[in-house]
Formats: sequence, C-alpha cells, structure tokens
Amino acid sequence: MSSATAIAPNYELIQQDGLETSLLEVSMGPHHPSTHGVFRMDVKLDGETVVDLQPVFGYLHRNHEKLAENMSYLASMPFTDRLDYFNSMTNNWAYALAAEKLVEIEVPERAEYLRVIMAELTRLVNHVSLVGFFINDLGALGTPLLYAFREREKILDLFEQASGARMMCNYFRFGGLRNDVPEGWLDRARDVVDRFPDFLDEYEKLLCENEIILSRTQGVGNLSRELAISAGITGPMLRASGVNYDIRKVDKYSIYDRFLFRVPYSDGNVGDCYDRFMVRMLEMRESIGILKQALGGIGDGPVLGNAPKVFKPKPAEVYGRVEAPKGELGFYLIADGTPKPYRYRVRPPSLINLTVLRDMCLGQKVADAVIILGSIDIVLGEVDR
Amino acid sequence: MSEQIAFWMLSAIAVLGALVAVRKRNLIHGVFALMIFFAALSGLFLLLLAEFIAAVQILVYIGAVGILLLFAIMLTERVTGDDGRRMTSRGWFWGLVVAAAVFVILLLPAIQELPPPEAAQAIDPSVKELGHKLMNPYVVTLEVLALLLTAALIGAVTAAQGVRIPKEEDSSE
Amino acid sequence: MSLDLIRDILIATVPLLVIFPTLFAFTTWLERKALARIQNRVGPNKVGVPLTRYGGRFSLFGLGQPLADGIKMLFKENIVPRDADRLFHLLAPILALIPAMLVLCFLPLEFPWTESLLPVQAFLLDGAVIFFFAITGLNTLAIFMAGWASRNKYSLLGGMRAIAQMISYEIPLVLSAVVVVMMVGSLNAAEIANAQADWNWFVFTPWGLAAFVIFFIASLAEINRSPFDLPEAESEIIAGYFTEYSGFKFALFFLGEYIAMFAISGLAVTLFLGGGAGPGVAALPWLSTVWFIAKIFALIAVMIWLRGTLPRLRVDQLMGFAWKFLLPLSILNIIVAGFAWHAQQQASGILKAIIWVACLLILYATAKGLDQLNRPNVRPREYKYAE
Amino acid sequence: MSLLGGGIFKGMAVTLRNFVGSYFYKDRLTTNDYSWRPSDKLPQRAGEYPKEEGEQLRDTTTVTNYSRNFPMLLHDGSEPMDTIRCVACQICERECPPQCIYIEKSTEKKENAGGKPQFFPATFDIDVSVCMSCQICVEVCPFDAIVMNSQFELSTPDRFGGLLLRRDDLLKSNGYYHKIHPEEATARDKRIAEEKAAKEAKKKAAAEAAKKMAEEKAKAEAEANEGTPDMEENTE
Repeated sequence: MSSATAIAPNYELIQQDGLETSLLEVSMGPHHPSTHGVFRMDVKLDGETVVDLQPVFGYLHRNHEKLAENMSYLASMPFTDRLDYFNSMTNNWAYALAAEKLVEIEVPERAEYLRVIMAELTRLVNHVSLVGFFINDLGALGTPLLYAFREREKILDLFEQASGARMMCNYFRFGGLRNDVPEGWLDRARDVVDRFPDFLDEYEKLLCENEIILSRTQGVGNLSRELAISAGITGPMLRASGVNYDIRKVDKYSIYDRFLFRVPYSDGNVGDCYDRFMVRMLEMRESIGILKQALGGIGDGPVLGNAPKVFKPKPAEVYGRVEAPKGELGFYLIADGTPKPYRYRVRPPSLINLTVLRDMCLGQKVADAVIILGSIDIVLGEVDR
Repeated sequence: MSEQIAFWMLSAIAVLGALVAVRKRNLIHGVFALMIFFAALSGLFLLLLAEFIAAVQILVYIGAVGILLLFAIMLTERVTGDDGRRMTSRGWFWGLVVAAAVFVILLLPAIQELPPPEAAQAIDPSVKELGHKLMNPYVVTLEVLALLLTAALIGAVTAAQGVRIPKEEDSSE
Repeated sequence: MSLDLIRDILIATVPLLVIFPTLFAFTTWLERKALARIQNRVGPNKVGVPLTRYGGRFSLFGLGQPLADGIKMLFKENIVPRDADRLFHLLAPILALIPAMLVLCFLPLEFPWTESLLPVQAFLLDGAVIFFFAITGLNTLAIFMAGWASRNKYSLLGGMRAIAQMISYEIPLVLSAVVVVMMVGSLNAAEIANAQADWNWFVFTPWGLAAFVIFFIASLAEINRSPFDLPEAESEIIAGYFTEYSGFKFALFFLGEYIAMFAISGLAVTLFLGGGAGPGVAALPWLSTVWFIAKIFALIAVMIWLRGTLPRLRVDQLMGFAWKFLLPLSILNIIVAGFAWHAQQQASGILKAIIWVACLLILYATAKGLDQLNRPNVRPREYKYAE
Repeated sequence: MSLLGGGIFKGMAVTLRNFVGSYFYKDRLTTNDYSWRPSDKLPQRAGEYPKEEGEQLRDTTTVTNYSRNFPMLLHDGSEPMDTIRCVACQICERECPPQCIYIEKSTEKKENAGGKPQFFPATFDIDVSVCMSCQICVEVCPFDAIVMNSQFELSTPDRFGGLLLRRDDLLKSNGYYHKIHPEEATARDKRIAEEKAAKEAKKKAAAEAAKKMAEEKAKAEAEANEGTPDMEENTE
C-alpha cells in the first residue's frame, strides 16, 4: 500500500504550494507501554493526527481452539481461564454453560447462586482495574490503578479462598462448582461487598469530575449506534453507544431473573470514551446490588450436580453465552459422540470489540488512539487465543 | 586580567562557532554551531557590562531565532547534507575581497584611535535606564515595531494555514 | 589572575554545585516515598548504606536509595543507537544540565559564608530575572537535540512536543512575572525579594495570587512535570526524547530536570513568596537560606502531589490552554494590576478592600469565562437505566 | 456553575486522604513488608532455596490454606514408598491438560497403604515448568493419591533437571497435607473413611460394579487420548 492510497477517506492532507508534507509512520507495539499486552498498531501520523491505523495482533496466539479439540471436555476448562485472564470465572461459566447444554445437567441452586456471586465479583474486578488502566493510559501515574488493585486484592483473596488460585480460578465444573466455598467465606464476601461502595464513592470523586479527564475523554473515539450494532459490538461498549442490550436480561441465563438490577446505558448521542468509562463505573454499582441480593438469598445444599464421571455427550451443536465483563462471551461446541469436542469455537468479546478501533481512531490525535484502545477494554489473551 | 582571559576565550569560541556554522554541511550541526556563536557573543556583551543586551541576545537569538531555524530545517528534505562534497563556489575570490573590506571598515575606528564620543561615557548601562529610554523618547518607534511584528505574526499564521484542497468524493464531510 | 579571585569564585559556585545535587538526591527519595504513600504503597525502604552488608539492617527509611540508584546509573551500559548522531547524542544531556545549573546562581540565595567575601553571586545582576528566562529557554534546545540525535520517531515526537510546549508556556510564564517586576520596578532578584519583607508577599495580593497561579502552572509545563509531561508521555511515546538514553546520560537528564525544578521553584519563591523572608530572619540571617529552601520544597511537594493525582493533557489541549487561557488571563492580570495599584495609592481601608475584592472577581470571572469558551460542551453527563 | 478546577481539587483531596491514611489505616496500606522471614534467612544465591519440609512450611505461611501450587503425591506412613497411595493407573497422566506428568508403571506388585499388593509408580515425574496448577489431576484421581502442594519457592539455576520434580521429591506425608490444607485434608479423610465403610458394607456388589466401571472408563480414556504426544519429549 502506498502512502497516498492508505490515507483515510475522510481526512484531507493540508497541501501547500510547493510544499509537500509527508506522513510519519509509527509502529506502536508490540512492546509499547500502552498496548495492554503484545498488540501492535501501525499508525500513520500527520503531525500528531492519526490518518491511518492498522491493528496487528496474533502475537499471543496459543492455539486455544485446536488444543481444546484434542483433549477431553473437562481438560480444556483450565485453558479457558487463560483466555481473558482477568475474568477467569466468567470464562469458566460460559464454557460450563455450553457443555451443560450438551448433556443437560441440572445445576444445584447453591451452585447457581455462587456462580452469580463469582461472576459479579469478577465484573467488579474487571471494571475497577479497567478504569485504572484507562486513567493510566490518560497519563496518570498509576494512582487510580493502584487504588483499583488495592480493592481487587480483596476480591482476589476471596477467589483464592474459594478456588485455590487468585486469577486462574478453574472453579466451575459441568453441573456446578468444583468445591463448596469454605466456612465463613460468605461472611467475608459480604464484608467486602458492603465496603466496596465506599471505595467507589472515593474513586468517583477522584475521577468523574476531574476537568482533565473530562476534556480528554469527551468527544474522543465516537462510536455511533449504527456502527456499534453492525460491527457486533457487545457489552459495556455497546451500551455506551446507546443500545440497551445485556445478555443477563436478554437470555436470563442461570438465575439472573431472580435479581433486581438495572442496566445503565447512554443516550447514544456520542458514544465516546467518556461514555464507555462512565457506563462501567455505573455498572459496578448495579453489580453490588446483585451481589447483595445473591449473598442474602443463598441457601445450603450441594454445589455439584449429577455430572457424569466420564463426559461423553451425544452428537449435538450448542452455543452457550454469558455477559462477560467485556461483552458477550460465547462458546460454540460440536460434539460427535467422543470424549473430545469435534469443534470448539470461542466468540471473544475483546476481538470483536477491537474491530472498530480504526474507525474510532481516524482523525484523532495519537494520544487519543491510546486511550481509545484502553476504553475498548481488550485482553490480548482473548484477542489472540 | 581575568577579563582579558575571558575576552580571548569568548572571542575564540565565537570565531570557531561562526566558522563551523559556515563550513558544516549538516544543517542541524550548523545551526547549533551558530548558537554557540550567539552564546559567545552574549558573553562578550556581558563583559562590556551590557547585561540586558546579553540577556536579549540569548533570549532572541538562541531562544527564538535558533529554534525558528531548527523548525525551518525540519521542513527541508536533506537535513544532514553530505559532508563528502566540498563547499566551493566560483565567486570565492570576490567573496573574500568583500569580507576583507567589511572587516577593514569595521576595524577603522579602532585603528584610528579616535577619542570615545562624549555620549558613550554618559550612558549608564542599567536596565532601568534602558527601560526609561524605550518608554520615553523611543516609545513611538517601539510601538511601530511591535505593530510590524504583530502583522508579521498574523501573516505567518495565515501563510502557514495553507489551502485546504477539498476532496472530490465526499464533499459532505 | 589572583588567587583571591579563584577562591571567591569557588566559594560562590561550589555551594550551588554541592547543595543542589544533594537536594536532588533527597528529592528523588522524597518523591518516590510521597508518591508511594499517595498510592498506598511503602516506597523505597530497604537500602540503607549501599554496597555494604549493613544496607539491609539499617534501612534508614530507604534513604540510601538515591545513592544506590546513582551507582547503578553509573555502571549501566551506555547504549547509543547505530544511526544516532553520536556527538549530539552525547552533548544533549550535558546541555540539558548546564542551563539548569546556570540559572541557580540568579536566585537570591545568600549563603552566610559569602557575605564577608567578595560577592561574586550573579544575582547582583540588574537583569537577573530576564537572564533567568533567557537561560531556562536553552533547555528546549537540549531536548530537541536529544530527540533529533536519537533517530527515533518517538524521540522526535517528544522533542517536537517539548519545543512547542516550552515556547508556548514561556510567554505566560514571563507575563505573569511582569506583574511583580512592575510592582517592584526592578529586574534584580535580590531587590524583588527585599521588597517583600514583612509579609508583603506578592502572593497575598489578588493580582499576585493570579500571577502566582499562572506562573506555577506555566512552570509545571516548562519543566515537563505532570500534568504537562507530554514530551515524556510514557503511555503515548514511550519516554519521549530520552527513549534512547541509558546509563549516566539518562541520569544527567534526570538531574537536569530536577535542578530545573529547583530553579523554577526558586524563582517562584523569589517573585511571589517573599524569597528568604520568614520568621526569625532578622535575628538569624542564615535562616533566610533555610526558609528559601523550605519554600522551594513546599512548591515541590505540591508538584509531587499533582503528579500523583492528575492525568495528562492532550497536545492540542495543552497548546490551547497556554494560548487561549493562560495568555489572555496573564495579560488581563497585568492590566488589572496596573489599574489596581494606581487606584490603591489614593485609597485606604475599606476602599482598598473593595478594590481587592473587585480585582479577584474580575480575574475569576474572566478565568471562568475563558474556561467556558474553551470547553463549551465538556461536562458530566446523565445516563439512562433499563430495568 | 461549578468551581473552576473543582474536580481537580476534589481529586487532590482524595489523594491527600490516601497519603495521610496510609500512615494510620491498615486498610489503606495493603503492601506487605515481608517481615515473616528475617533477612538472614533469605536465600543468598540461586540454588539455596529451601527444599526441606520444615522450610517449606515456613514458606507456605504467606499463602492461605486454600492456595494450590504444584501437585504432590501422598503417602500415609513413615516410609514413603511402603505407604504410597498411587497405583500408577495413569489417569492423571492422560487427563493432564498441559501433559506435564510422566508415569512408568512398576513391573511387580508391592503392598501399599491399603495392605493390598498393588502396582506403584516406578517413575513419576512432573515438569513444573509446564504444569499450570489446574488441579485436574487431583480431581480425576480415584485413589486420592495426588493433591496440591502450596510450596512456591522452586526457583533453581538448573532449568532442566531442577524444574523436573521426581517421585521422591513429590512424595509428602498425609500429615504435611493436613498442615498446609487443614480443611481440605480433613474433608478428604472423612470422605475416604465413609467410602471405606460403605465399601465394606456391600463389598461384593460394589466390587462388581466398580470393576465394570473401571473397564469402561479405561476404554473411554484410551480412546480419548489417542494421538497425544509422548511424555518423553517433554521430560528430556
């Protein structure tokens, strides 16, 4: 591609009599402080303005899908942790949901409650650290990020006590959970959840009115409602563009229909970085509401249903999806009667949300490209798989 | 004594800087050599107790003119030039003659050993005096100059904005 | 050249060369510690006496950390990119340090032991303030040099940003200092400091306060401190102009940056915060040096605090802030100060208070108006909820 | 009409509160100063990392009772190989997602903890540079022979042999297991006892059914693991 044809269609180069300005091509990444992993953006700059951007990924490709097609259903459960390593609980859940559809296992009620609790805690972890990273991309010296990590630590402690690991939880099983939570865990969780709103108040005070953050994020990286829908964007990013769509409400999977919660979304006028940031901030409050209801309503009972010891489903095709913190996470499985899936396909929210990066970045400054990428909320483990 | 040493050192630096600035093919190197020359000149002014002029020398010539040159050079294509090619010109002889003539004319007052003009003794080279002079007898000149510079600035901005060439395809944008 | 002259030169310059780099080492420790506490961390707390076996045992709050860092910097490999302009790559960090060290001697910092001797201190120059601005501007060149010589696109972007930013912010910086120069009627730093004796600090007047705020903001930009650290914006252009620097050259940049921080804070103290004035100075003259440095550290503490709190501006917003907000405001401030000063010559008591309040109101209203004009649509938004 | 720069001042108030609070509240200063181990006990060189059981226990005090790290093999009594629970059935080897276990079955049988003559693992290697601590092996083990250790200081200058845990490195007593994971170990022991009681109650029928099940399972798993790469490549 020559530089003349590669310029974005809606951008005009300023041309002067006899003076030609040339574009500066910068390869941002794969080792760049703000690409959230090994991701590369080939950016063409006119001064500081982005006139073209090519995302390049695949540096973290680990053959996730093909690996899973060559091992038993259960054995790929720990690999789903590594997709979006911030949210291993929801990854587990999406996979478990798909597999449970294959063999139709009843999930005990206590397990369902615990699943909801884990998923919403995961949402808190993800959103709170995403906001931290996002402000870090804006150039803060990590202060919001470290506050976020301080709170995330408390939730990770809960995860560790329940599952034995802080990030690679590997906690969900077909038909329930691997083990029950230890004694006193629910009280500790209640304590963490009760104290979380105080932290959110402080966080909002630190960030939501800051003039610099407001002027940096508003009007930057606009994503129109139409483009968001046609590109298949899901999750908070879609809601920030003004579409009211939440799989927890649409599918009512698990026991989400028992809880009262609201889904924040913007009026869809701009759909910029500020909307994406605020929608996540507001979603955390709703998650706390769900958590309080779930922790209040949970009863005793088994946590693992009547799962067969050898998981060998009949030939079928299923698609299981959950509202992961980053968007719709789906697993598409084709069983052919053997203990291994014939086809195993992940619909990663990060990758599909990333597809509109170029459209959002064109015409913005190079500093904006960084925060637009931050506001999409990608995890390269999930993008590259 | 120490003034003497300082004078010779500064003079040597100034001459060297000027020579390098003229001889270097690499434009950026040349500009920086020019700045060294300016800095040495400012030092010479300081030796003459003309501290305001010295400060202005740095402020204007290094801080503004030098940076302007750098920006201009950034826009040119072959910044580094090629040092391999020697710098020659057909008119070097006449250039030398003119340079010698200017040198002699500049040197004449020193050679003739004229008595210093009376006014020179009366000048108190303080910043305050300078300020009063600028604001009292020469205020009109100053204002006219300021106006001229402002006009130049606006002109530069207009020239730099250039002409936007509209694209044929999407005129709606 | 007599020995006396050499002795005097040494006495006048060596303290500056010793005290400020020492303070620099202390400030890096202070900054790391304070930022750590702001972020709920502990900060450096292990290194006591580096290179000895007592380092771990007597940690002294990690005070040995800067020393250990210095030793580490000295021994690190000096990496020069293959295509770099080797001469300029070497000169840039040195050139960054020279102006920063040079301007220190324009500060009215009186060391008790220089008083009896020949005062070589350059602050006796009549044009000290203007010299200060002239020489601070040289820093820009060093940064451009570093950015250009590294042959790295990020470095070049950083260098370009630095030049644009420093030239823009020099104007409000100088214009806000003009108010003080106008009031005192002198460019001499010592005279300006002396004019503020007996708590007549300029920061306690409305125009002085406005000028101080403008000066402080502009000085943050001038020394590339957060939230104006665009030339070294880590999340965008790696480390900007010193991306390709390592080892001791990097340390020199670092040192230059901090010395510039001291210098510009020192000028702010001189212009607005009464210089070395403070309680007890009349009785013990050497206290003035202590007060001066204490005030510098107060300003630096605010800078650290800002760094721990704020994200960075974008490059166009940064330029807009200088040209569309600070510049009009500082020009208005000069006019306001001129009128108010003449008005209060005749007035007294109540009338003076009214003039002051009016000045404050005019300045604040203008600032607010400019803010509204610059960012008309930027405000928190309302969000809808779906049940 | 908000105050000019009000948001910035609010933010600065928050950071100031955190700055001051970090001196007074444990909540605001979550960083641990690793005071649990005196500095003279810290390993001075690579290779000096503790391998003995007592040292490991001290290491594990920083992690909670619930954490898991790498697997270990359980034995019941004092002499490890006499009371090893593992019978080298190789289910874990087959199910291991990253394929980091290598087992060689012994040729002759030997009395184990249950008092019955059984096979035992002649070789049982876990490559901890590959292991991802997923605990699948623990779940699939029908004999409760493999559980998760919480020892984490395994760094070594030898990246091949040093990271390959042999059978004798892996063998840990049930008592050690009780120390590091008290709740889990108690629950497991209770379950084993219950199963044993139930087994004795209807020995015959259960034995019959179990045999059938095991055959089926072995067949299924043999199918499932066709074409998986040989472990030798990993361990060498």
